[in-house]
Amino acid sequence: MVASSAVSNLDQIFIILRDWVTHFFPTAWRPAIGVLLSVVAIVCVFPGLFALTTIFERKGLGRIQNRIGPNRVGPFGLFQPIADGIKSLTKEDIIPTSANGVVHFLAPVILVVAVFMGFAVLPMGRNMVLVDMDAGLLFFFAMGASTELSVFMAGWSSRNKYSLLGAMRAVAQMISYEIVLLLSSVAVVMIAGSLRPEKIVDAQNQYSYGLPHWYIFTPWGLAAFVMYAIAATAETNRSPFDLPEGESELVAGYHTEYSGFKFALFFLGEYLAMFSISGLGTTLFLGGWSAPLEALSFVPSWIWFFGKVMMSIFVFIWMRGTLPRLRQDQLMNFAWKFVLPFTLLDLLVTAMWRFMGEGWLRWVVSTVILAGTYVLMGRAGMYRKHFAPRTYRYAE
Amino acid sequence: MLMLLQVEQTVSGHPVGIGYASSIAVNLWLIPALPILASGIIALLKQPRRKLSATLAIGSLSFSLLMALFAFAHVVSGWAGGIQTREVVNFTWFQFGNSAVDLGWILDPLSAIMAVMVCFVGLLIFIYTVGYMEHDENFTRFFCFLSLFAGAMLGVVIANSILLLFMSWELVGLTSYLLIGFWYHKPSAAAAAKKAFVTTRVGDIFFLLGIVWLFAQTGTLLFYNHGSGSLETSALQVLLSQHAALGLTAAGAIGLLIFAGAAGKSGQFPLHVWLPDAMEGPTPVSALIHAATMVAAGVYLIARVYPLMSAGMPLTESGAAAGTTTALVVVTWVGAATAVFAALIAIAQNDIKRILAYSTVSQLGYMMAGLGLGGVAVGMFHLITHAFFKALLFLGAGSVIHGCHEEQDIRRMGGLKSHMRVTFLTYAVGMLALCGFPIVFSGFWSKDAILEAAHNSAFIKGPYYLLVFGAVLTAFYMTRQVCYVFFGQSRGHGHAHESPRVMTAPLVILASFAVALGAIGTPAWPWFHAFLEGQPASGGMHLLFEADFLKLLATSSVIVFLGLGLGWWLYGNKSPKADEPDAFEKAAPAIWAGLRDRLYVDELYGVTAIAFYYWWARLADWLDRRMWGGIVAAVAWVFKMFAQLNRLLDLHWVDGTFDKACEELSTGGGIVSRLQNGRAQTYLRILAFGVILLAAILIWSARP
Amino acid sequence: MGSPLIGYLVVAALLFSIGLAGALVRRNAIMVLIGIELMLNAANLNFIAFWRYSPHPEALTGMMFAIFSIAVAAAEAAVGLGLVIAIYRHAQTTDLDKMNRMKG
Amino acid sequence: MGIMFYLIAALTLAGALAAMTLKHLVHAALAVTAAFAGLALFFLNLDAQFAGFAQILIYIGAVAILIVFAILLTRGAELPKEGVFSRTWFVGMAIAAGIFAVLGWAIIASARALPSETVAPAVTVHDIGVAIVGRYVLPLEIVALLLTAATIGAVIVALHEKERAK
Repeated sequence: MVASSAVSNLDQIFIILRDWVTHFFPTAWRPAIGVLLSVVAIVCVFPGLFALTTIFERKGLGRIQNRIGPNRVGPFGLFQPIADGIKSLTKEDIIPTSANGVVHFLAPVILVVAVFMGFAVLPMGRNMVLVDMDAGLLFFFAMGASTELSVFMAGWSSRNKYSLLGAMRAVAQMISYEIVLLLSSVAVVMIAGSLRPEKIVDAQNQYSYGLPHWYIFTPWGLAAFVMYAIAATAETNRSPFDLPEGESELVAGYHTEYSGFKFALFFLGEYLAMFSISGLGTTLFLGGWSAPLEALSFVPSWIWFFGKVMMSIFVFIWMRGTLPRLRQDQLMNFAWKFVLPFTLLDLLVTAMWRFMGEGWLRWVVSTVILAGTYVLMGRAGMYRKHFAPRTYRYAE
Repeated sequence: MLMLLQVEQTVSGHPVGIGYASSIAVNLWLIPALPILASGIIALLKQPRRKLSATLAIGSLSFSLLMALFAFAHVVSGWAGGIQTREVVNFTWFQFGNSAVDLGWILDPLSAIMAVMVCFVGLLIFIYTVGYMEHDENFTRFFCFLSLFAGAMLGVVIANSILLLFMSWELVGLTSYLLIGFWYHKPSAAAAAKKAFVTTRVGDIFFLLGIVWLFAQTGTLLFYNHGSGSLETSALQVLLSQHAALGLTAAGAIGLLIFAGAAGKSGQFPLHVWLPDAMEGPTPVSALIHAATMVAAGVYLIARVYPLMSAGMPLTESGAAAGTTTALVVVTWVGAATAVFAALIAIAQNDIKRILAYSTVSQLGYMMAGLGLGGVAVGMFHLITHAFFKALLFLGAGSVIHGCHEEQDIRRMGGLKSHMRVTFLTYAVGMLALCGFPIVFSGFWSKDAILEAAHNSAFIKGPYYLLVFGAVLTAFYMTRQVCYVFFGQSRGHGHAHESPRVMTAPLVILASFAVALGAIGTPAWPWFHAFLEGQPASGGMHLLFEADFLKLLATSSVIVFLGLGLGWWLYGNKSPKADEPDAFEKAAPAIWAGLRDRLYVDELYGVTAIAFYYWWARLADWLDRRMWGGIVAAVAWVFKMFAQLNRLLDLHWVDGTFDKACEELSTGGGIVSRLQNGRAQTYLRILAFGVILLAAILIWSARP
Repeated sequence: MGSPLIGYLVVAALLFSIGLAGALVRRNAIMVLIGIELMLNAANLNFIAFWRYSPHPEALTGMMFAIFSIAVAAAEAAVGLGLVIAIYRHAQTTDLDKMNRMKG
Repeated sequence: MGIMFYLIAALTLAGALAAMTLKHLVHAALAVTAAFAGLALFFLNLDAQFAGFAQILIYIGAVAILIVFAILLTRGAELPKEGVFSRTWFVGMAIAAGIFAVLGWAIIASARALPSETVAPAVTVHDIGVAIVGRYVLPLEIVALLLTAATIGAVIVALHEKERAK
């Protein structure tokens, strides 16, 4: 354990705590016990955060929509999640007669497990990463890809056309935007030169003139971050990309036929996915656990990480309260004809940035190329929209 | 990307602690790359995307201009700090044997100032083009070519490798061919393009020979490379120690070969014939070729290799020239002769652009003579000032042509002074600058510097008188042209109108530069010369009042006023009829006829070189028809006989056998085709079964 | 059983045989494709296992082969399934026993 | 060869067997996904982290999804009347068994020559990256070309015929 003078005990409090607990055990057991403790911590903290977020979201949406939101259970309605939890646990678990029982049961379990696995590689503070894996980023995306299958399983096993349609939509959308998610992360990988999240954070944890070297503060990084944010929103099926669950068309999408605890698992999985994807975005673009100003480095690193994640969650909620839902063909067109080409261009620009060497020139060149293309592509898209007939090819 | 390759850099001159090429020098390649990239993109656009293509071309060149300005500022700040900047970035393109083909680019005062000039004038011409080509349906193609042209020229400017320079040079040649022949449906344009291409190719052959020779002698293609470049002392020593034919050193001979290439591109006598014909292209092309780019390339080339041209020049103790070299003498004489020769022809031309074309040839002669007599600064100063006022004149001429409904004959114009005020005023500025009107205009100072150098030259006297005579002629023919076009009564058809703002704005900008640029090269503050030679600018107002200078001032003023007066006396306010003979023609019809027919150079080529090739072509044609044709016919007959024999054999012997075999095969195929039951899985099974057999055989045979 | 490699080889051989059997006996074209994917995977398992127990694992040969093979298999699956869909549109069936229009 | 090996082998082989024998196509697809997951675990067990994650990302994330999409688009979810196995299934089984016999024979024949336990190779993602763009750059480019061609080909093949006729 590293505890240099610059790093306060408060910063490393969780590490110290873990080491204190493990030292009661025989040496051979210690690593296993340490990992177990961390897993328990993650499994406790994030569902807790989930409970907090649901109330936060409902209150926030209420505020945006000019109403009060839940205020009956506990002070200011703060105990609402507990009430909801108890309700979910005690409700009858309905399985449709024609449904495929095993698959129907496995789907939410696989979803939640896969999403939880993703947290293993996120550095949540200095020295606070569960598994410091060399191919951590790849692991994260591999786990993210596995959730698609569980969504399909849920939709298909319900034997309900709304569920199936919702699942197909969700899978098509997730595959489309997963490419963007990956490619925008590749830009960061190219500059940081590693797939290890720890190292990516370290590369950003530097300051000049007291300002951080976060990747979002570079032209290519900003572009990649915007693309990442769009893809992340679509990947987590959040508004304005929440068509798979569009209640006005599909009742509730792939989890229409779920109730009780399994439904709660889906709900949990969805929010956990939001946390993990925000955490990855924070790691890749927002400097992970590093402080936004050098002067603020004394604040414990995990506070910064969770602060940034919660800020992203707030933006998710804000967007949900503000933007209307897209149509399926718009969604697909947007992914394949705007976001993906732009991300590819951003990769090219990143490569240029990498090889142009230090100096102001690369700032100018990459800004001009990215901004110019953005404007041109936007214009071209608008131009097409005026003349091209509306098609529903992807919506069939 | 190129930047991955080995990058070297130096700052020569004063040893200052700068061991790396500045970021601007490292990224200098962007200056030519952007317009070329833009042209590539434009080439992919469809015809109706006019706005986009113009935006791309102008945007990329503006960006290049911005970078060129930064580079220039970098060099100037170095110069102000007493450093003569010479930053080079070199890399190896490929290797063969022990030799490497190196490319690279250079940032020094010469390339910086030239890049700024090319970008700036080019940009103004691009903007002007938007107005001029407004109604042309091939607008996008035109911008594609223009952009490529600008990029290629910028490549010539920043090249630090003679090979890279040559590649860009040829690219310039290609694009000029494309641009001159832009209206290829006009037979004259197509012919002019071909002529330009072929004539410059004559010079380029010599240029290429020079390159190969230089590479063979020095083993490097780079100009500057930490002392091992071909223009640096050690290489020059090698070149001087080698002797070529006719008492020349290798340096001199290579210099002359390179000059031949420059002469072709810059339209020096006797390779000037293509330049006036190039007026068939659209006017912005004429301006681009004649002012900023192509013809300047030749002069720039000589300035770039000046160390080679002047190698072996005897020097006095103080470093001043105490003699000259054969190469420079040739440059001087060719330049001076071209100056007078072209000016003479210009007198008797009636096409507004053709007059300017001959004037350009003449001015290029001045530049060459300036390089030969006074060194890089003198020639380059005239190149820069000339670029501005000649671009101004061409764009003005374009504006006149545009305003007179595509009329180019000056006898059918007249009286435009009142119809086209802006054009007239700016054109007058350009004309006075070209004539070298004293004190106010930049042309005076730059031409004066050349005359001064010629006058002071202790070694060759003849060119001075030629150049003075040329100056008189220049003032004369320009006065004639302006009188015809702008004064007197209108002789044209239709009503002349002023051009749109997008065309006049560049004129005004160029006109202001045609006046202002003189300020950087006056004896009182010879900033330009000092900057190019890397010395601090020394001077003062008192130099303007020294006897020597005043004497020269008086001489050149007299020359100019003589020419202007003569012109006004013959043509001023006469307003002759369109079909009336010229005033000069009335005075001396025999001389006039000679001048009008361009001193019969084209005809001379027609009866000599072209006739020679024609004769050879006839011979080849005859050989083809009679000799080779006969042989081919004989061979064909032999084979035909064989074929007859073959046919007999086929019919009676082969076919019978074959038919029988085919029947057998068809029966067999019927049996085998049952295996082909069309099921993929059956095929897969057979395949797998084959694998089992093969594997079994393999393992069995590999038993220990 | 001296070498740890043998277990992997046996598993890979079994996997390959299962895949082949599936590809040979199933009627549905998609199932045939799945069988082929299984065969490819069995080969990958062999590559990785041989790489792991080779005297020079740092040469990465087997690993690279497996990685490239995974990439190619993805392309193969996309094209193969695209073909199946196209055939289905044309013939309204994915039954290989009925697809014998190419017979000789 | 520990307990892990047998567990993973059981998962993989059971998944593969189920995939090849289950009547319902979607079930088969899900079973083959289990087999893919087992293989990924095998790769991880063999210290090939990168290949293992790539296996999950590509096979579970893409190929399995592709297969279920294809099944749903071709109405493969409906059971055929004629049965799922080919009429001449015994021939196929025999050949598959033959292949297994040959492979087994090969393994047994070479069992003595196989290497024994070695230390886990320390290969980082960085090494793989360097190898891909260094020694294996040509295969990389070829695979890139292949993937591009396959993408375009798949799109063209799956396009509606009436649109192509247009």
